[in-house]
Amino acid sequence: MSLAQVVDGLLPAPVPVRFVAEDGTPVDPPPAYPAPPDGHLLEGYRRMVVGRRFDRQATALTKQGRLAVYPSSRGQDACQVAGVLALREDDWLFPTYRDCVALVARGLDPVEVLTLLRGDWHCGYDPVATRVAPQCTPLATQTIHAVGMAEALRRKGEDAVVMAFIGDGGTSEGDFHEALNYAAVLRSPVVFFVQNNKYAISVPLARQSAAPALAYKGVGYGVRSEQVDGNDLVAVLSVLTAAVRHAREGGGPFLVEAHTYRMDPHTNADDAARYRDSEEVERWEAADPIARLETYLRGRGLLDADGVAAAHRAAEELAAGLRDRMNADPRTDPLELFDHVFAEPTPQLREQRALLASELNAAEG
Amino acid sequence: MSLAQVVDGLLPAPVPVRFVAEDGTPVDPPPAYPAPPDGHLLEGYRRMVVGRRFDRQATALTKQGRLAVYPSSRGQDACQVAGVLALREDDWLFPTYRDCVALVARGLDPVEVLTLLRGDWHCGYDPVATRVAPQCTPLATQTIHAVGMAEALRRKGEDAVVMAFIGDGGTSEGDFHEALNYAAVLRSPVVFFVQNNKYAISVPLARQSAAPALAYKGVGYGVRSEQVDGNDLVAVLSVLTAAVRHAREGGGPFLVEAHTYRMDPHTNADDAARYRDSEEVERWEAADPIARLETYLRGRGLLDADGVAAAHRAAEELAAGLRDRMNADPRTDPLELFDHVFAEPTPQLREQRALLASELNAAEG
Amino acid sequence: MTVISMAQALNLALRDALRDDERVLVFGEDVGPLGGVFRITDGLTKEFGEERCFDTPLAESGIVGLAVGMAMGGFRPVVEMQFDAFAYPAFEQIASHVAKTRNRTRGRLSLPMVIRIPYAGGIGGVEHHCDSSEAYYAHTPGLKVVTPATPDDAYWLLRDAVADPDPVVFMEPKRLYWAKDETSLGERHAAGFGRAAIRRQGRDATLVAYGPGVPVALQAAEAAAREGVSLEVVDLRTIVPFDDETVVSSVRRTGRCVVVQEAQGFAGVGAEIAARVQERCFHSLAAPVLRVTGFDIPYPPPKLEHSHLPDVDRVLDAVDRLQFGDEPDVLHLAREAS
Amino acid sequence: MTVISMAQALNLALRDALRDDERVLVFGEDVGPLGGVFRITDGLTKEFGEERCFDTPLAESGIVGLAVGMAMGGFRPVVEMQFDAFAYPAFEQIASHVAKTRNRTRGRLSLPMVIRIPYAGGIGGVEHHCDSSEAYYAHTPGLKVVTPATPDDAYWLLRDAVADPDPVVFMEPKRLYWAKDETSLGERHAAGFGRAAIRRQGRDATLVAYGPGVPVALQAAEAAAREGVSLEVVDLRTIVPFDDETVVSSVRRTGRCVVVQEAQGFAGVGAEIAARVQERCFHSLAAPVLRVTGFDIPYPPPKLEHSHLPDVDRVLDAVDRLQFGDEPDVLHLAREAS
Ligand SMILES: Cc1ncc(C[n+]2csc(CCOP(=O)(O)OP(=O)(O)O)c2C)c(N)n1
Ligand SMILES: Cc1ncc(C[n+]2csc(CCOP(=O)(O)OP(=O)(O)O)c2C)c(N)n1
Ligand SMILES: [Mg+2]
Ligand SMILES: [Mg+2]
Repeated sequence: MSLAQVVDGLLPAPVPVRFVAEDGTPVDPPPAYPAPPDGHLLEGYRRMVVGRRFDRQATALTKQGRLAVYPSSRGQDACQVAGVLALREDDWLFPTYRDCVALVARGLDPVEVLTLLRGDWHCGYDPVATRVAPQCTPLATQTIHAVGMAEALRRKGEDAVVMAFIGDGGTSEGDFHEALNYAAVLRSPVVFFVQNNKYAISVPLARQSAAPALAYKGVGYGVRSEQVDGNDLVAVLSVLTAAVRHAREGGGPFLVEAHTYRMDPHTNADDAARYRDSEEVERWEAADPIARLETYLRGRGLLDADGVAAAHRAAEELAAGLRDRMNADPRTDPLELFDHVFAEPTPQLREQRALLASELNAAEG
Repeated sequence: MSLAQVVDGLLPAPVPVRFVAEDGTPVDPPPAYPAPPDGHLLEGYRRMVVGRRFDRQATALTKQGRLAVYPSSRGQDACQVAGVLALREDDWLFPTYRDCVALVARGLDPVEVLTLLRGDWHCGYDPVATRVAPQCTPLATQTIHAVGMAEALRRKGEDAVVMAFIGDGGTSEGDFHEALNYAAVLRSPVVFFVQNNKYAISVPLARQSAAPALAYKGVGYGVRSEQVDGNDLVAVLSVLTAAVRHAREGGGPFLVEAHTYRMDPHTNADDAARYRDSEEVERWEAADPIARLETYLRGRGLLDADGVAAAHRAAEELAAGLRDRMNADPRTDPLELFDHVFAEPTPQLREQRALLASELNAAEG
Repeated sequence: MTVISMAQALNLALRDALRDDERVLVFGEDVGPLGGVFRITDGLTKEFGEERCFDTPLAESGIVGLAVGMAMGGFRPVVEMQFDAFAYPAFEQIASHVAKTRNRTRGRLSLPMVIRIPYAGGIGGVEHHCDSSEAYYAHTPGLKVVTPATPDDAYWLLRDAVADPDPVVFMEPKRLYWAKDETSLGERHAAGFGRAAIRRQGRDATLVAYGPGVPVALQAAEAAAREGVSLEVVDLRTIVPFDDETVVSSVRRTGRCVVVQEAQGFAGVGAEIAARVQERCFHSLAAPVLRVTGFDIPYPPPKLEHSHLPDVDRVLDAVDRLQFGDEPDVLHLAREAS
Repeated sequence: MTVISMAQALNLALRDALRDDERVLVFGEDVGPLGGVFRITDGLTKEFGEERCFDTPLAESGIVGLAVGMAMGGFRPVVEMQFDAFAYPAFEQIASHVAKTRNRTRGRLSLPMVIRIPYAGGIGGVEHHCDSSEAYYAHTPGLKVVTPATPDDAYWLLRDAVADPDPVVFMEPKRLYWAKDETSLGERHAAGFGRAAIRRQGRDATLVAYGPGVPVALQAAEAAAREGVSLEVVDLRTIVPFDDETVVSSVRRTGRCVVVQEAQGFAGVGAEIAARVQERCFHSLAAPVLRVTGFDIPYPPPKLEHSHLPDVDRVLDAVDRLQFGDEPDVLHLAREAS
């Protein structure tokens, strides 16, 4: 194969892959990627509806002081859901703080997902049982862990794949570069999924990168890359499915950039009015991924009013259960602070634990 | 301009730019880049001959215990010399430990260049007077300093440009990624010059990167890129000159990868036999940049035996002077260790200086 | 006399520094239009323009490395690390270049730059947002390390840091950002750069603290006073350079010392303080120098941080252990004499 | 009894670890065919193959981050940082993930991994190749920090580190790589992981040292003995966990203590040792705990390092300042009593 062909094989499509137009009509002709089965699309719709409701509930919980902070992914729903639908149960996911909805869509207990943000512990779920790494805050650091896990799986002979989520801002960190390069040199079965939601807190993409698109970073590592309309679940799911298959079949890593938008502020604590105008946000309302998929599925006769109602019922159920459980104060034990520093506490930690224990006893009695 | 055109404008040529074939005959047709003026080529030849001699002398000085260590750049002579010939006196250079020959070619005092490796101080020359940053050991860290300096020059209204040298291995460090991205977003007047000498100590390029070529990293940042035959001084000089002009005229950063080869071990302390066979090294002898340019210049009637002899006389002169000066033990003052930590030593440093002073006095008297 | 918060004082200091010296630049993550996540740079881009205060791409090693290059080029960058733990990616740039460039070049290249780091906890922040990282920098030769405890010091120490010919790591105790205090920014504060301040005079023991530990020490002294114990409180203000003179003369007077530090204790700044004090005041000490510090654990989740943070009770417990009225144990000296 | 160097002992330890546990992997820069720049991994790729011992691309954050991921996946990576200062790019991975993952996940994810770091100077290395960085790691909760001073300890401590369920930063004193000593690798060494060793018994004062400071302390004790001064030498072996028991009981016996540390002194491990000792042995101390450390300067160029490194004379000078025969100054206690 000529070098020119190699390069072409690595570069993304010049325009983001899209199956469904903003108005919900199918794009004609459809992209070369195989369309996901209808069942997947319906499942994707349901999980987006439920995820959106979870997201709104979590934001509400911050107002009631039940969460220390919450970073909403409203508007990125298609990415959140497609990201996990593209994976098998035995595949690993390396999410960021932004990706709570993805974890709920993966089936994790919503309360355990929110433990970090409620503040009773750091990671609330079992990463080994769920095959979901702790939500990562130090930007881009999780991408190299994902490569390590992919190498571990490969060496153990498992045909599982790893997917690492990262934001547009995170791609500027050195660790993202090192992760792409390691994955390429080791040919690790890992998919890097960039949710380009146009902002890193207040910093717009134009101040983050001068690249034609973030997906053009792949070629510089020999990593196959693609860019996709991140608000078109059909497109995100089909491209990620292809990327995961590529990785699973030994083709090495794959970089996917999804063009989407963060509808809410960075977190409930952020004041987005300081850096973007409401017109911009309204324009993106028109591109809402859930409305788009609903129109598309109805147009294809795959979804009707009952199906929509059922999805919303499921969403309300989850929200109600979450509300109730989050209203109870979590049980915490200060002495647990010493239990997990090491498998066996050092003599120094035992002394410090004893000091705290005596304080607690004194306080009680 | 269409995105496809933008991308094409950023990508390097699929094969390295070359003006002169290994046998010293001109490539026909010549590349699109303007050929450097003959005077520059002759100057380049002279400086390569002198630089090569300096390099051999420095290696000899390690055997005599006059240098703690020396990393030879033999084989990379064309890159070392073209890198500085492409710059104006008021342009800044950010070199690595590998680039002593470039500094000598830039006109720095060879003894001051070797101070770091002799070990009487860290940086021996005046970075401000020479506009050459201290030779940098922590890999890739200098590339982001170069961007900062480029921004400083731009803001001060100087039309000076900055060139940062880096090796193939260094491109794997996160700082290289951050530097390319910063330069692209800020449109800084900086040229990143990668001397791909095929090895990072013992690690061959194939284990360092899976990219079609390192020059393909540029597009992912929106940085214009080119690759060149690093043993063809005509090609390296013409491409770097174009890159420097691009940066000087406000076009933003430029990434140039030169394909060359490190003929000697990583340093005199290295044992290259452990990781590469002599056949490979011999194959590269045939690509020697000095012999190639000499044949080319003779073929074009620009250089004759006298010119060659003159260059070698200059080289011997420099070597002789260097030998003599390096045979004298350098003057060092232990108390100077406290003089440059801060502009004003802290009380603690004054105490520690006094302690050492008293020890030194006791030792003397 | 005006009453302002530390956050306002820092913002004012940056504003005045930008106004007084055109070589001063402010950059980092979200410091532009947003004004920083703590609003310390609020309004600076508006007032001084994009060229003087701007957002960088998201990369801390890049931010610090860019500042190094610009300082080499004659500017005086003041960069913000968004949170303590997010300065770690810049550690190589800080330890290998920021701290060493002047020395490396025999003073020909100096790096007058300030790295602002909001640090420590007590604000209910999630992991990575509450680290006490001052010791990493204080242990690195070539860095000055400063941490204010009052709005007045925040203003003047930051002005001093920006004016300093050498790099300064400026540690800002997050939880004191909103603490308001009387300030007279017009007149220069008494204590200069490198000098500690005696925040409260006392006879019976000296509490040595800095940054977030200072209000805790002052509250403890207040409470002790009610019990008739008179505690002196020393606020270091600058960790490097260290003001031995003020600390030592206080402990020589009181004969007892407790160090208060929020950071995990092991090999922290408090260890250095205790080591220095006993080296210099041994014969004045009636009891060992005790330390009240955070535990040697990763910073706790928000709901548990109160159990970790040194508080008034822990400081008072330590003071109680200073053996007031005890005779020192001289048995072993007797043994030795015989 | 065989006589081998520390470098050989480390190589043997890695070889035996790779042989005994297939989850063990060795990777880093130039650790493959080259065998590492110090040859500590010599022959491992040849014997165990590419999959068990391999070269990575040149990026330290990547090396440590890869190890984190592989440890999450059930492996036991042993990674090499080529030199002390070249571990700094990995600082965020080490401080924010290696040290915190077990705690973050309530023990569900543990990271049994070893980060080997050749450190400290005395080998005529140029800048960035001789940093003493142990305090950065020792101050970070969640990391065990180990540093051997003999070939025997190098072998057993590394075996222990690889077998440990938690991450260990394994600091290798470069200048001791080639120091040979009698070893009996067959039988388990006496002292276990976390225990200090008394290298030499003495009555008059205790020298506490670790890593590169240990031979200096032993030579000083040797010299002092000729003057009739009997010095005990304690080798910490593991900095975290810290063996208070051994250190404290020695100082309580001798009544005097000098800490020997090559690193710059300010807020170093020696400060922690001095602080702990005076906290626990105050009434047994006839003189302050003194520290003999490197200066608070960037590591010197090769031709000047001898002026910086703590040597026998500096240790003996400190011992002389331990006020032998002096009566302790109890004046101020008298003052207070009255
Ligand atoms: C290393 C590091 N630096 C800074 C931060 C602070 N921070 C948290 S989120 C964020 C913006 C991230 O933007 P992006 O990667 O686009 O993800 P998004 O929040 O948009 O999903 C920043 C700067 C961090 N978490 N980690
Ligand atoms: C951050 C960092 N890590 C490791 C090293 C040790 N080291 C010195 S040179 C070198 C290889 C560099 O290879 P390359 O970038 O190709 O440059 P070359 O030596 O071939 O000119 C390594 C690993 C270093 N100097 N800095
Ligand atoms: Mg974003
Ligand atoms: Mg190379």
